[in-house]
Order: sequence, then C-alpha cells, then structure tokens
Amino acid sequence: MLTFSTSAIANWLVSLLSSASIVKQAEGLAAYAIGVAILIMAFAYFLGWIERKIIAKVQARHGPTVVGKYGLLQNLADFMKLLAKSNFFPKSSDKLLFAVALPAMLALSIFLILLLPLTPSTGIGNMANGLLIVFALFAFMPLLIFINGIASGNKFGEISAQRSVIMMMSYEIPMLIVIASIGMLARSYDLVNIVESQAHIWYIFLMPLGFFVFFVAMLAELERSPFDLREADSELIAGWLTDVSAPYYTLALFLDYTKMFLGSLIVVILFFGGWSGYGLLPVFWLVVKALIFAIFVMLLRATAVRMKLDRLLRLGWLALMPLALINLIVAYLLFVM
Amino acid sequence: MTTKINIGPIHPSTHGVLRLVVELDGDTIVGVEPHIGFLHRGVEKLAENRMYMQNIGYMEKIDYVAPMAYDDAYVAAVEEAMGVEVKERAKYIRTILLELQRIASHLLWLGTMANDLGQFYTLFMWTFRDRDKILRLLQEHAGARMFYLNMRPGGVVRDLPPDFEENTLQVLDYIEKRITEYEHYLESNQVFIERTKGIGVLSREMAIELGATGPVLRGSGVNYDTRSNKPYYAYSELGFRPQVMFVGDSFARYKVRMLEMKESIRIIREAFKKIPEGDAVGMPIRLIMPQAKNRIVTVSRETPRGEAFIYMIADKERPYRLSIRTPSFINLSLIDEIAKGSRLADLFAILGSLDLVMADVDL
Amino acid sequence: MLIKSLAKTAKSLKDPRFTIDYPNEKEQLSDNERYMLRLDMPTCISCAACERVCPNKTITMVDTPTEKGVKKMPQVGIERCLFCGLCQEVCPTKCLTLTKGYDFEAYDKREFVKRPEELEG
Amino acid sequence: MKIERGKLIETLKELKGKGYKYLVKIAGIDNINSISVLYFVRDIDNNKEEVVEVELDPNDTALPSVEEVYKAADWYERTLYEMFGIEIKGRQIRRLLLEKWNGKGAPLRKNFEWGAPYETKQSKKAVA
Repeated sequence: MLTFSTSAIANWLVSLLSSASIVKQAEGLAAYAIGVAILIMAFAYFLGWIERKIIAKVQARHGPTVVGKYGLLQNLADFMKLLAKSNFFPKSSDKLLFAVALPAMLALSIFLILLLPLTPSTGIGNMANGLLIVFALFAFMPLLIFINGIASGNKFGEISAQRSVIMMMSYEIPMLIVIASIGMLARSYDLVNIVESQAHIWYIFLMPLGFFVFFVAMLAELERSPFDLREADSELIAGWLTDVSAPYYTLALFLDYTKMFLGSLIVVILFFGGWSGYGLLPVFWLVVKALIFAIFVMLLRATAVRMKLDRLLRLGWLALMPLALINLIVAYLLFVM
Repeated sequence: MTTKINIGPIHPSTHGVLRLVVELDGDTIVGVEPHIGFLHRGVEKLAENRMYMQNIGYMEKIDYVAPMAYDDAYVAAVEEAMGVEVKERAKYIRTILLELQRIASHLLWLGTMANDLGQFYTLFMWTFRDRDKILRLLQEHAGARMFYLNMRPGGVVRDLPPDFEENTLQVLDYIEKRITEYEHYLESNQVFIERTKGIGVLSREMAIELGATGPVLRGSGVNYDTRSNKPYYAYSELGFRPQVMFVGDSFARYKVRMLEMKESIRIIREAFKKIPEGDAVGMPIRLIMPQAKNRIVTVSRETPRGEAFIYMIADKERPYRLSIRTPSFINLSLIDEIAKGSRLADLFAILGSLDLVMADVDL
Repeated sequence: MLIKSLAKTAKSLKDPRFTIDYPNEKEQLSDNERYMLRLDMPTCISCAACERVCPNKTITMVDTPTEKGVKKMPQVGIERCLFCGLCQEVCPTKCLTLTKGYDFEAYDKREFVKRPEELEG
Repeated sequence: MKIERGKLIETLKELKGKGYKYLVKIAGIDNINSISVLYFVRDIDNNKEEVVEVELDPNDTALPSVEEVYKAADWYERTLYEMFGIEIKGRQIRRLLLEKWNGKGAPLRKNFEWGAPYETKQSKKAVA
C-alpha cells in the first residue's frame, strides 16, 4: 500500500514537474540535489551538536567535550558506534513494513526539503501548487509513524502508533486552515510567490494568531516537547522506536534533525520572509533564520512538561481550531477585502 | 477489552527495578499490580548475623537517597537498647544534619518528578546542582558523599567543622532562593498544573486505611508527622510545624514536599541560634557490644519518604530480631488504589509524586 | 504561562557549570574523607581488630615478610569494601587509615585485592 | 496486649472501633519455641499506639487474614507468609518479595539453613 501511494505521488509530481519552468536540465537537478543533500547533512549534524551543547548549557553541564574540539566529533563517534552494531528485527514484528517505514520517512523528509525553494531561482517546488503538495506529503509522516509503531509488534509501539493518529486528528485541520489563510494573503499557493509577497512585511506580523497555531501544530508534527507524545521517553520508553535496533536508530536520529530542518525551513518560508535579507547569499539568511527557530525549539524542549493526549485533543479542537478560524476571518477582513 | 502492558523492570521512569503490570482499557488504567523484590537483600536477616556497629553500613543502604535518616534510626534503636542518652549538642547537630539530608532528598525528588512528567532533565540537573552543595556540607562533616556513617551511640562521630555554620547558612540562603524559583518555574507552567492537579487523588480515609506515610499522608490532610507527634532530638524546642495539604492529589503531595523544604530551612536556621556548646562526640566503636538494658525497642523516625519504624529485640552482641517498616514499601502498595481510573500518562505523575526508592521498598 | 518558564530557561544559559571536567580537574576533599586504605606496616601490631570489625569480611590477615620476620598483616579486597571506616576507628595504633585517594581502577577484578605491601604508601 | 489466635480479628475490630485506624506494621518474631506475630496499630488523631501480639506454635502457624479490618495488612501479610512461612487463611496469597524463589524454608526463621549458594545459569557454565 505504501509503495503504491508513494509511486502514485511520484508520478503525479513528475507530471507536475514537466510543466515547471525553472529546472529543465537533469544535470542541474542532480547538482542541486547534491548541494541540498550536503546542506541537510551538515545542518542535521551540527543541529545535533548544537542541541547537545545548548541543553547542556541550560542544565549547567559541559556537554560533549572529549572527541574533537568542543566535542564537535562526538556525534560522528556515536554514529560510528551505532552503525557498527548488528541490525535485527524482533520476532513479533512485521518485518517488511518495519524495515521500510523508517527509511521511507527519511526519504520523504529529504524529498520535502528538495521541494522547498531555498533561493528565488532554485527548488523544484517552484510550481503553482507547491504549498499544497508539501503539506499533502507532510501528512504522510504520522501515518508512517503509525505503520512503524504497529509493525514493531511492541505494545509500547502500538500505544505510540495510536497516539500518533489521534494527535494527527487534533492538529492537522487547524494547520491546514492557517495554510489556507496564507494562500489567501499571497493570492497564490506558489512558495516563491509566498516568499516574495513577504518582501515588505513578514506574515508573522500580519497573522500572529495564525503563527501561534501553526507553531503548535509544527511542534506536534516534529515530535518536539511538549508534544513529544509519540516518543515520550518517560512513559513509552521510546514509543515507536522502542524495538528499533542500532543502525536504524541512527536513521531515526538523523530523521529527527532532518525533520527539524524541514520544519524550521517551512516556518521560515511561510512566516519569516524566507530568504529575504540584506547582503550575503539568500541561502545564508534562510539557514540562519531556520537555525534561530531551531534553537528556540530546543530551549522549549528543555523547559516544557509533556502534554497529555486528551489535553492535546482538547487543545486542538477547542483552542487551535477557533483561533485558526478567527485568524482566517480577521486576515480576510483586514488584508484581503 | 483490556490489554496488559509491562512497565519495567527496565524503564526510564520507574526509578530502579520496579515492575508494574498495568491493565489498560484504551488509555484508562483498570488496575496496577506492582511486582517488587528485584533489589531484595534481606537486610533484616543480615542484621541478625552482624554485631551492632557493623550493621550501620548496611542500614544506610536501605535508602540511598537519604542514607543518614536510616543511619540515625538504627543508631537511635541501639541507643535505646543500651540506655544511652544523646548529648545535648549532638541532638542539635543531628537535627541539623537530618534536615539537610531531607532537603537534599526532596531536591532529588523534585528533579525526578519533573523528569517523569516529560521534562528533558532540566530541573533534574538544576536540583542536582543544588543538592550537591548540601552533600558537600555533609561530606565536610562526615567524610563521605553519600554513605556517611556519622552517627555513634550518644552523639556523632566528630563535632561540626569550624566553618560549618557559616557555610550552611550561605547554602541555605542560596537554596531558599532556588526553591522559590523552581516553584514559580513549575507552577507558571500550565501543563504542569494540569498534569498534577486532580490526578491520583487519595482521600483522607483511604490514606489512613491503607497506611500511607510521610508527605503522602500529609498531602491527604492527615496532620501526622513523627517529628511533632513523637518529638525526638531538638524538634520540639525548635517549634517544628508539620506541613499539611488537604486535597490529596499529586499536586498536594508536591506542595507538601516544597513546604517541607522551606520548613527544614527554617528549622536549621533556628537550630544554629540555639545550639549549645559542649561535647558532641559519641562512643567509639569498640565500646559498643552492649549490655542490653531494654530488650525490646521500638523507634519511629521521620525519613524524607515517611515514617521509618524499627522494632528491635536486642541480644547481647547482635540484634536478635530487627524489623524495619520502610515508608516506600507501604506507599508503593497504594498505587493500585490511586492510579485506578486515570490515564496511562498520569501513572508516571503519580509514581513521581509518591517518591519511591526501590531499595527502600525491597529492603 | 509557559513563557515565564521559557524565560527562566533562557536566563539559565549564563549560569556557571557545576560539573567538573573529571580527569583534568579533581574535587577538593576535606581531611576526613574515607577512600583508599593505607597501611603503615612498621606500626602494625597484628592485633586483627580490623579483621573482626569489618562488616563485609573484606579484611583478612595474611602472612607478610617484614624486617622482624613474618607477621600477620591485613589484606583488603577493595572491590567489596564499604569504606565505612570502622577498621580505621578500631585500630589501636592508627596504622590502618582511609586516605583521600578516590580514583583507583583496574582492568582485572583480582587486582583489587590489595596485599599489605601494596597498601603501604 | 497478648491474645489468642482465635480472638485476633475480634480484638482488632474492637481496636479499630476505638479509633486505632492506622496499621503501622505487622512483624513476625521467631522465638525458637514459638512464633509471635505483632500488630502495631495507631490512633492518629489522639497519638496513641497499641501492640497486639499473637503467639503461634512453630508447626501450626495458620493465621486469619486481617485484611478485612485493615486494608494496609495486604503486603505485610504477604511478606509474613514468605519470610516466616505463616499461612494466612481466608485469602489468596501470592509471594511478594521473593517471587521466583526456589529455596526451602522461611528465610527469617532462626532454623533457616543457608545452604549452597543459589545456582544461576552463569555460575553453572562457569563450573562446567
């Protein structure tokens, strides 16, 4: 089912891409993909290091110090150690799905980053319905977590999978309403247009309510505290990752930071004016903004107490939903009419 | 249809080797069955085979978060068996040290409770840092970080170091500031309030019926504290007031411990004002193969986790029978009663609020 | 709201670190610390008081060649030691003491059984 | 207060009616010729304590369960059962501390034989 849906989407995308105008040559595409891959790897790696250091600093600790200068190579050492271990699937797991779900998630998030416009002229996502496609694909993430959790054949994984779906119900719809209001303001679903329409004023100043709703939903999507219910380490051990063995766990860690990069990129593109900034390369501004956002999320992780599932559902339907609607109506009345 | 899940013995928030078999109906807990004994060392039997002073090292290991409390409880039992009076200055010193130990233990609990609620170790590290300052003071006096062995029948192993008072008062000022800060930190967090208020309610009647002790009992509105009901050492002179909350939920238990820390700080300050001069050093080791005066001894002491009750039958060289009632043991047996009907995520808030030490449970 | 706590977290970024960089820095210890045992062989009178008082049967008296012939001296199995310091208190000549040296390690468990000669100095 | 085995429940009920609502501990003691079981009960409001002692023959150690009077007795009775081998009548009892223990006898009785060290899989391998 999984392979079917991804291939269907791929076909759809290819047909979309053929109509896209910017990237025509396959060579350019490959070069771009490699560049973005390096960016993702570097960002994910340093984000891991930064998170360790920042949380250590908040907690009055040192963090990694031994491997490399300032412990810069500590993550590399950890990756090496984890990769050196054997990979196995538990007896009770559905081996095929369990083997596929996590790499699929990683592939999906990398693909989503490729879709985003990192500078005005690059990006495959320079197409009429870029925003919708990104979020249509993004909605597969909780589903893949669900598949992984169920396939692991572990009760904690199962609970985590259930939570994943319930959480999705609570935040997905308010998030889509906010996206609709963004599309309304920019009068386009093209990501490049959205960024360019923020040249004078960022959307966060036009729609603070919408940003709040989107931010909460994004935290839930990224499994960041206080909405890390799926991975809840003090409750479910590691949730859907409980039965994952070491090499796959490296994937999961990498996925965590890739998703973080993806999430901060989306937030920056939609609310903080994307690559707009003075001097320097556009990509630089984009990455710096994403980094600041990521550090904020890390501080939040060090602070927040995990929310309960029923509370999150109530928050989603009784707070985020009305807020998103109010935001839509206010934005329409103030800026569109 | 219900499912059973196994929480522990290896799990991030059971604080040791506790296994809970939780029966779930959806996300609601139907029943919790604790399985304990992974850390059972047979302290009672060990004690029967060792001489009085040899036991003291084992007693400390009953509760490794507040070792001095058991150190003291056991030595008090030996004292009563021998008919030895505690020296006046030693009484004050013991009060000060025990209250410092209580603050240290409660600080550790505060961090782990925040951790159980899903905070990423931040408060844990902060309270650890503050606890370390207290351990530093105790280390200065006793010569070890955790297992002090500083109680001797009739007194303590050595008098307080010369700059102890000054240092302690400094640390207390620091900690008082910090505790208030942490209180604001947690209570300004809406999610923390939601996750503790009204969760795991234990009514007054049930608390008495099920034999809860310590902050759990006081959180349910029972005004019973060994320090005030059966005063020992200098507590009655220092005007100790037990801290009671009346709601009986996780938040009340949290609040009781926070108030207790403040009360402890007050008591220590008071004790430094009233501490008499004189000798505080207890008997040296080799004198203590006692000529038992009282054969049967019962001692109650308020450890940070609740009331430790020691029943000892003294023999010539070694205890004939040493029976210890540990507070965590009975507080853990409440879990089924408290957790029934709440959500799975609440179970950890409740476990955190009970302040369990598994070594204390298994004895 | 959460903002207050978040501000506190951000403020704590400037708090000094309390952990120490262990092998490079070491803790300051007071004089009555109880760690590694030390035996002063010339003053030991082989009374075996330490052996009797040891709660864990960590100390055993073994034959040791000294200048005045073979004598019984305490051998300590550090791996089972509680560091309770009872032996130190009970020693009549104060030849067995607990020192401040808290970092000792070995690759083999058997290396932790210290002969009287190893305990000296 | 020393009482007969048969009057245990009755006495405890009476005490509970008087206000001794809090069970502190049930402790067993092996006096070699007899085994006594002590019930420490407490009146929390008036700060009073009472001890009820039941003396048993070492070969006939059945006791009625007091769980119906004090709910807190549950875990104490279970430890009593496995540490002193005292049978508790009137309730299903399961081991608590030493769940998977295949030794013989009751550990806290004075005539308990320590026997050979408990064999684990590893120790068997090490021997072989």
